[in-house]
Amino acid sequence: MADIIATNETILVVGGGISGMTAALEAAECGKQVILIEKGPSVGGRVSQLYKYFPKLCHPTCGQEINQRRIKANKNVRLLTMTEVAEVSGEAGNYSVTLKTAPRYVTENCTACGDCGEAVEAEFDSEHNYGLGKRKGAYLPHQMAYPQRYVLDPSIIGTPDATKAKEACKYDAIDLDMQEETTSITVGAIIWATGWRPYDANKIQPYGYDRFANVITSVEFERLMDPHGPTGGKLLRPSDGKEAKDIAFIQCAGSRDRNYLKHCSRICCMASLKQTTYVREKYADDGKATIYYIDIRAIDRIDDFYQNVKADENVSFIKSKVAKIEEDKASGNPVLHGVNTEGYERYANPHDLVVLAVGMEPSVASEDFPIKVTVNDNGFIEQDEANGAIFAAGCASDALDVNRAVQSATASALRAIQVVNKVAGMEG
Amino acid sequence: MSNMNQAMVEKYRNDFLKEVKANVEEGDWVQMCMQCGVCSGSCPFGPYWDHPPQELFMMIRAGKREEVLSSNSMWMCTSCYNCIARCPRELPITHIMHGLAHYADRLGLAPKEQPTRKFANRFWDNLVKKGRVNELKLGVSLYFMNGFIEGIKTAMAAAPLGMGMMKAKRLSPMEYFGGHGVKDSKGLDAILKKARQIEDEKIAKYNS
Amino acid sequence: MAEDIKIGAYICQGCGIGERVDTAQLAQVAQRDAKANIVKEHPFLCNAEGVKMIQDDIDNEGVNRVAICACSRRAKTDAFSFDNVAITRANLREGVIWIRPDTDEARETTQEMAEDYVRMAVTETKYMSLPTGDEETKYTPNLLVVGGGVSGMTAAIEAAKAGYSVAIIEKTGALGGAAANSWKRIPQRGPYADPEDTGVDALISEIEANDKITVHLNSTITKTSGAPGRFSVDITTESGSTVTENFGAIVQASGYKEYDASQLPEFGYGKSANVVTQAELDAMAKEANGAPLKTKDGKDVTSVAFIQCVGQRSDKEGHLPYCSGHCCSTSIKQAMYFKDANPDIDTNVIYTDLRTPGAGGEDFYRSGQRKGITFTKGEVSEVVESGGSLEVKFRDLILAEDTSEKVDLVVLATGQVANAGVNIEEVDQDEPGQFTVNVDSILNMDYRQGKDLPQLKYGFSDSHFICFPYETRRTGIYATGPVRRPMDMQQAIEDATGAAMKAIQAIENAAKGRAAHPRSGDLSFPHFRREGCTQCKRCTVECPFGAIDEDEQRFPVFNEERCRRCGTCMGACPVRVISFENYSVDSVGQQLKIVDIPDEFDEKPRILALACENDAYPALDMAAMNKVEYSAFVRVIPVRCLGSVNLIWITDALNSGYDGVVLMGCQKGENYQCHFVKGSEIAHIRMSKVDDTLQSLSLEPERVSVHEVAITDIERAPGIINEMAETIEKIGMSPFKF
Amino acid sequence: MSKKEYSFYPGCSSQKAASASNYQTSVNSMCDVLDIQLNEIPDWNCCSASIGYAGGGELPRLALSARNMALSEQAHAGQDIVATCAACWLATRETKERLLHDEALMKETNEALAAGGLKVEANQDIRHMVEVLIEDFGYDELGKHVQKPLEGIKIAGYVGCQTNRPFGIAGESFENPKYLDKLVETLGAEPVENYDKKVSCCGGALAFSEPEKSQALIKDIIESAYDGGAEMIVTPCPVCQLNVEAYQDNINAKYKTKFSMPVVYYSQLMSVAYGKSGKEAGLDGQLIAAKKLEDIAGK
Repeated sequence: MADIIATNETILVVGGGISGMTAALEAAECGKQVILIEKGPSVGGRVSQLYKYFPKLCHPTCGQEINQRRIKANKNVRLLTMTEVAEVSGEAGNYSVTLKTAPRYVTENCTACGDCGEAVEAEFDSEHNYGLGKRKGAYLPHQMAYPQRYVLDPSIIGTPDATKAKEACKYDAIDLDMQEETTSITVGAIIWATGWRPYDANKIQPYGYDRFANVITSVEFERLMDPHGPTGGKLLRPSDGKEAKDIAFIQCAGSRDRNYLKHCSRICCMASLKQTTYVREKYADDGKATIYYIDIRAIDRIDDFYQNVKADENVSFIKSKVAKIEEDKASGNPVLHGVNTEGYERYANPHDLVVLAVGMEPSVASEDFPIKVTVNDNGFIEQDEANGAIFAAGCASDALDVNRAVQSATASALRAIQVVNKVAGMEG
Repeated sequence: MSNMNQAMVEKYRNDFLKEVKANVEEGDWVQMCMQCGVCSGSCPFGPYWDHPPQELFMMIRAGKREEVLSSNSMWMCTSCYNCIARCPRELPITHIMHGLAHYADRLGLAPKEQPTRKFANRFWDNLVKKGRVNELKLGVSLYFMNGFIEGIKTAMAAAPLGMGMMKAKRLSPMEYFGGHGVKDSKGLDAILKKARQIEDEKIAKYNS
Repeated sequence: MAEDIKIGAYICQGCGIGERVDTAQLAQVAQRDAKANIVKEHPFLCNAEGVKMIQDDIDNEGVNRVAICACSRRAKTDAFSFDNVAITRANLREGVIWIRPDTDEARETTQEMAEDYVRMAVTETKYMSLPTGDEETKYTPNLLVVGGGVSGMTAAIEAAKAGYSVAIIEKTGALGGAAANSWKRIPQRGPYADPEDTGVDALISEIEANDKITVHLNSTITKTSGAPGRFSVDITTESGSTVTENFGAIVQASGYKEYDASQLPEFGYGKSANVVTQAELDAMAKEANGAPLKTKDGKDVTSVAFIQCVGQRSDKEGHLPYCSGHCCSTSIKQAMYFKDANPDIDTNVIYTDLRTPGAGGEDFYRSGQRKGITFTKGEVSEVVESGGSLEVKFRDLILAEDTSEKVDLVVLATGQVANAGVNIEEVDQDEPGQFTVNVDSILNMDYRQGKDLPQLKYGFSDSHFICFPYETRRTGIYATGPVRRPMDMQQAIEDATGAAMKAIQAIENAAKGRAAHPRSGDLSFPHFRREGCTQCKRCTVECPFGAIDEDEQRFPVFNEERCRRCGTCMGACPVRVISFENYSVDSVGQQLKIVDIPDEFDEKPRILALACENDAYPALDMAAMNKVEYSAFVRVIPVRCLGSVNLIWITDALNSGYDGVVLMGCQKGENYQCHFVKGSEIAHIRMSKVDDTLQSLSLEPERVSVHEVAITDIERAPGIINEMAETIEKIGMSPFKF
Repeated sequence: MSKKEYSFYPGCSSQKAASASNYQTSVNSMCDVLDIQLNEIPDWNCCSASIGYAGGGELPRLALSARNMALSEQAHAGQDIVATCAACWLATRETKERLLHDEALMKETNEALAAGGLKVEANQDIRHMVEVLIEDFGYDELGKHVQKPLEGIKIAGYVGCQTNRPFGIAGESFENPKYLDKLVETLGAEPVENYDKKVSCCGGALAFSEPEKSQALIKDIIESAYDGGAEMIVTPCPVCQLNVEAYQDNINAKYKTKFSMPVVYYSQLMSVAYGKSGKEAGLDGQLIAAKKLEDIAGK
C-alpha cells in the first residue's frame, strides 16, 4: 500500500458501513482527502443485510447503490478493504496511524466473473446470511458487494481448493502468496464509524436461541426475506422448512436489561413493527404476528407506522416481557410463557416461529480502542474534548436508526473538517 | 363525595409506597419496576397468585395497602429465584415478597389460615428453640397446625412417608425428645433478641 | 464545442465475451455502422495493459470519446476512469452474455444483442460532450442561519469553526430560542442521571465572542432569491429597515412552537391555573431559579402529575398524529426538579408507552425511578378542579381499573409543532415578475414553486430518505432541528452540525458548478434553447427542486446551482429545447434509432427498455450475476430518472419499428422511492397519454408499459421484459418496420 | 493433588438421622477419595433457609448466617466456607453479599452479634461443594479417580433452583446449566440431553405447606426425566432430593402414574464410581432404591 497518500489534512474514516461511507463521502464531496477503511471485504455494513427499512419499507440497496456510485465517482476517497487500525498515536491535527490489511488473495485484476467460486469445493457459513446459508471458499460477499471483487477464505490457502481457484482464474487475479500488510500513515482527524453488532442471542438463555431451532433473531429474519437469501425469500422456519405464518416478536431481547445490555437499542420496536409487514407481505390474511413488548418506542414522526400496524387485525400486542420459551416437542412450536401485565393475564402461546428483536451492541468493546477515547457505560463513544480529533459517527456513538446514524455521520464529517481546515490554516 | 370515591382518591397518594420503602425488606426496590411482568411469568406457582409480583408493585404505588398486605399472593413464593434471575431491573423480588409477607404478618394483616404463613412461622419457632431445625418436631407441629382433627388426618396420610424416612434413617423418633442443637444457645438467643430489637426500632408507626 | 469528435471503441473479450460473441464482428459494426474512429479488441480490457491501450489512444491519437464495450457501467469503474473524455459503456457482460443461454440456438440473437449495444454506445458518445460546469458560479463562504435557538446557534458555531462566516437571523430580541426558557436540559453525557445546564448561555457567549458570526435580532427574512453560491437575502428589522446580504447556503433552524393546549379542554388547561404545559413548567422552574416551585395560588407543591402524549399520537381531529420524541424524558427531567428539591413531593408520570431510547435514555429513566418518581401506565380522560386541588381521572392500564389521583399541579406533555412557514401546496404563488412578502413565511423565497421549503409530513420540512436525511428539495437550503422532525436538544445539536456540514458542502460545490446529492459532482446542467420554447411552464412546474423560475414573459429561468441534474425538465419539454451536455434527447434518441430493426417476418421483435439507473438498471445487473435469463430482443437504456424520459423517445421507438416499450422506474406514491421526488409518478402520468399516440399509429396499448421496480426485483425486472416479449408474441409484430 | 481444607457448614438436614444424612455420608466418602478435609464450623446454627422469613424478618435472619460466618472466621481463618446444602449455601452467601454491599446493615449485624460476643467481617468465600469440585478440581481431575465407571445408566441432572439462582455456578447459565451432565459423563454414565425441567422448581419448602401445588411441579420434573429416558435423577440439593423422591407415592395415587424414580446426590454417584460401597455412598438412605448404582457398588 505504498501508494497511499495521506497528510495531516487527510481524514481517516474507520468502518465502511453506512455511517462510515456517509462520513467519508460528505467530507470528500466537500473537497477533503479521505481514507476509508473497512475490516471486511466490501463496504455496506449492517444495512446491506437488511431487506427493508422502516418506516418507508424501501430497500437499503437503493441507498447503497447511490453511495457506491458516489464512491466510484469521487477521487477524494481512497477505500481500503480488509483493513483495520492497529495503532494510533498523536493528537488532533497530527495522528500517526498504523493500518493492517489482511490478504484478500485476489487482486484488482478480478472481473468478478465467478469462475473461482465455481471451481472451489469447500463451503463455509455465510457471514452475510448470519450463518443461515453457505458460501464457497472463493466468494463475492453479496450481490451488491463493492469492490466487486472476489475474496478467498484464508482457511482454503494451502489446500487443493486454493490451487483450483487459481487455476480457474483466466485473469491472473489470484495471488496465493499475498501477505498481511502494514501501512503507516499520518492523518489530521479520525472518524470512528465501527458500528454495531447484534447482541449475542445465545446469552438470552430463557429464550433458548441455542436450543430451539425455531427461535431466530431479527437480523436473521431479515435474511429470510432476501430473494437470494437462505430461503429464497420465503418465510420458512428452520426446524422443518414449514411456512411460518404465526410469528412472535419478542422485544427488548437483550436490551433494557441489566443481565444483558442496559440501554434501549432504539431500533428494535420499529424493526419488529416493520417485520410484521413482512408477514403480511408473504401471507396476507393468513399471516399472524404478535409483538411482546414493554413499551413500544416508535419515536417521533414515525409513530404513525405503529398506528397503522396496530390497526392491522392480524397483529396483536401483548405488554409483557416473555418469561421463557419452551418447545412443544411434537410440533416444534416454541411456546411462550408469561403474563400480560395489562390486567394480569397468564399465557402459554405457541407460535410457528419466534423472532428475537436483539439489541444493538457497539462493535468495538471499550477496552479495544487503539487510543484512549471517552466511552460511556453502555460502550458508546461520547463526544468529549479529551478525544482530540477522534469523532464517533453512527452507532459507535449511540444506538441509532439508519437515519440518525447518517445524521451523526454527517455531523462527524464537519467536526473532522474543522480540524483539517485548521491545519490548513483556513480558519483565520 | 362517597366513601368509595374518597377511598379511590386517597389511595393514589404515594404513602403506601413510602411505607413499604421504609419497612419492608428490600422495599426500596419497588419503585424500580417497569411493569414488564417477567417475574409474574417466571413464577412456578404463578397460577396461584391473585396478584403476581409486578402487579403487587403497581398496587403498592397505587396505595392499595389493605389489598396488598392481606393478600395470599406473596405467601406463594417458593424461593426459586427465577424472578430475580430474570428481572431486567435487578429487583430482588424473592426478598421483597418475603419482606412483604413478613411485614404483613407482623402487622397482623396476613391471612390467618395461610398454610405457608403458619409453616414458615413454625419453622422459625422450631429453629430458634435450639438453633437448629428439628425436622420431626417441625413435621409434627405442621400436621397439627390446622387443628387436632385435621392434624391426625394429615399425619395418617403422611405416615407411610414418615415410616420410609425412618427406615432410611433420615428421620428419628428420638429427635422428638432432644435432638440436635447449638451449644451456645444463650449467645444465639442474645444475638437474635438484639437483632429483633434493632429491627423493631426501625419500624415506622404505620401499623394502624 | 469546436473540437473534433474522435471516438475510440474498445471491445473486451474477457469474462467469456470473446467465447460467446464474435468480437471481430462487433469491431466491424462499431466501425462500419456506428462510425467509430478507432476500434480495438482486447482479451482483458480492464487490466493494466488494456487500460493503458485506451489511455495511449487518448494521449496520442486524440481520442476524446470512449466507448467501452465490456461489462456494465456499474463494474470496473476504477479501471475505466479516464479524465477529460466522455465515456460510454456497452454492457456486453451483464447485459448480454450473462442473461442469455450459452446454446447454439441462442448464438445468433446474442450476437445481435451485442452488436446493438456496441452501436448504441458508440452512437451515444457522438451525442455527448464533456460537461464543463457552470462558469459563472461564485464562491461565497458565507452561511445564513435562520433562527437563533439551540439548533441555529449550533449550526452557526460549527460552520464558523470550519472557517465560514455566518449570519444568524433571529425573529425575537434575543438568542436562545425555546431552550432559553428552560431551567435545565435532559443530560447528554454519562451517567445520564441528572438534569444538566441547558448550555444556552455558553452558546450565546461563544457566538458573541466569535467574529465570524454576526447576529440580526428582531429580524425576519423578507426575500430570498438566487441559488446556492449566490443567495441574496433581504433581512428586515422590526422597525422596517432592510439590508440585503449574499450567502452561499442557508440553514433553516426555525424551531417549533408548543401545541396549543387550550384545544384540549378535557385536561383543564385554561380552566385551572395549575394545569400547565411542559414549556410553562420549565419557565416556572427557571423563574424560581432553584427555589421550591409553588402553585399559582402560592402554595407549596406537594404532588404533581405529568400527563404524557397530550394531544399527541392521536388521530382525533386537531390532534398531532405523531410522537414528539422528547416529552417522556422531559417529564422525567421536570419531575426531578421536584424530587431533587424535596423527595417527599409526589411525582407521577402517566404514560402509555414510556419512550426513553438510546444509550442515555434508559439510564435517565432508571435514575428517575431511583429518585422516587412513579410511573403509571394509564390513559387520562379528564382533569377537574376539586376542592382546591386537581383530580386527574384515568384508566390504570396495569390494574385495569378507572381511577383518579389528586394533585396540586398537572403538567401536560404537549407536542412540538414545526415552524415551517407556509405550506407551499396550499398558498397561491405570486405572478411571475411580482413578489409580495408573506408574513407567515420563514424564507420568503421568490422561487416559482413557493416561498418556503416543501413540507414532507405533518408540517415538518424533513427529507423523505432514510439514507439521506439531508436530501433537501431546495438545493443549498437545509432544515434542521424541530422544524425538520420533532426532537430533543441533544438530537438538535447533532442535526444542526450535520446541516451545517451540508451547507458548507453546498457552498463548495456551487462554487465549482457541481451538483449536490444524489448526482453529486455532476457538472452537467440543463441547456435551454429559448427560441424554441412555447412557455408551456411544464418544466417550471415539474422541476422537483424548484430550480426553474419564470421571467415576466413566462420563459423558464434556469438556476444551475439549484439544479440536481435529474432531467425532469428535459422529459417534460414537449418541444425538446432542454438538454444536458452528456444527456439529451439525442443522446438517448439516437441510440434507440441505431438499433438494427429486423424485418417483420424475421420474427425478431425489438423491445426498448428505459430503466432508472438507480434501481431498475442495477436490478437487471444483479439478475445477470445470478444468471437470470431474459429476452434477447430487448435493448436496455439506463436513464437518470424516469422523469427525464421524453415522450419523443417512445414515439420515435414505435415509429422506427420497435414492437414494445418498457419503462422501469422507482416506487411512486406516498412512500416514493424516487430521489428526484416525482420522476416515476410523472412518467406514469405522461405515459397514460401515450395511448393517443398509439391509437394514431393503430398500435395496441399493451405495447407500452410502465412499471415500478425496486432494486431488489432481481427476478421481477427480467420478468417484466419477458412479459413484454410474450405480449408481442401474442399480439404480433409492429407493422412499422422499415 | 495435595490435601484441600475447607471450613464446612453441614446444615441441619445433614445431621445424623436428618433428611439428608445420606448426603453427608456420601460427601464424606467422596472427600475421602479426593483428599478434601472438611473442618466443621464449631457450634454452627441453622441458616433459617428461605422459609424463615415469616417469623424471622430481615435482621434476625441475616444474624443467623452472620453468626456462622463469624464462627468460621474465628476457627478457620483463611479457608473458604463450603456448604453442601443449597439453602445453607444460598442464605450464607446472600448474607455475605448484603453485608458487604450495605455498610449500615453490616453495622447493625455486628451490633446484634456483639450481644453474643461475636464479630463478622464476611471475608471468607462462601461456596457450594459443587463449585469446589468444578473449580478446584475440574472434570478431568474428578474423572481420574473413577474406578467403576457408571456405564449403562442414563441420568437426568436435576439442578433445581437454589444452587442455580441467583448465583449459580460460574460459567453456567440459569436456564440450562450443564455441570451435572458433565459430571455424569465424567463418571461414565449417560446424561439426559436437554432435560427440560432441569431448573424447574420442586416447590421447595412449600412442599409442606402447599403439597398439592408442589406435587404438581414435582410430577412434571419426574415425568420429563422419564421422557428423556432417565433411569435415575441426580441433584445437588437436599430439598430437591427429598421433594422429588419422597412424594412419588402420593403423586402416583393422585395422578395414576407409576413413578419409581430413584433420586440421588452427585456425591453418591461419585462415591460409587470411586469404588465406595453402597453404604458408604449412602445408598441405604434411598426411599426408592437406586438399584443400578447398588449393582455397580456391589461389584
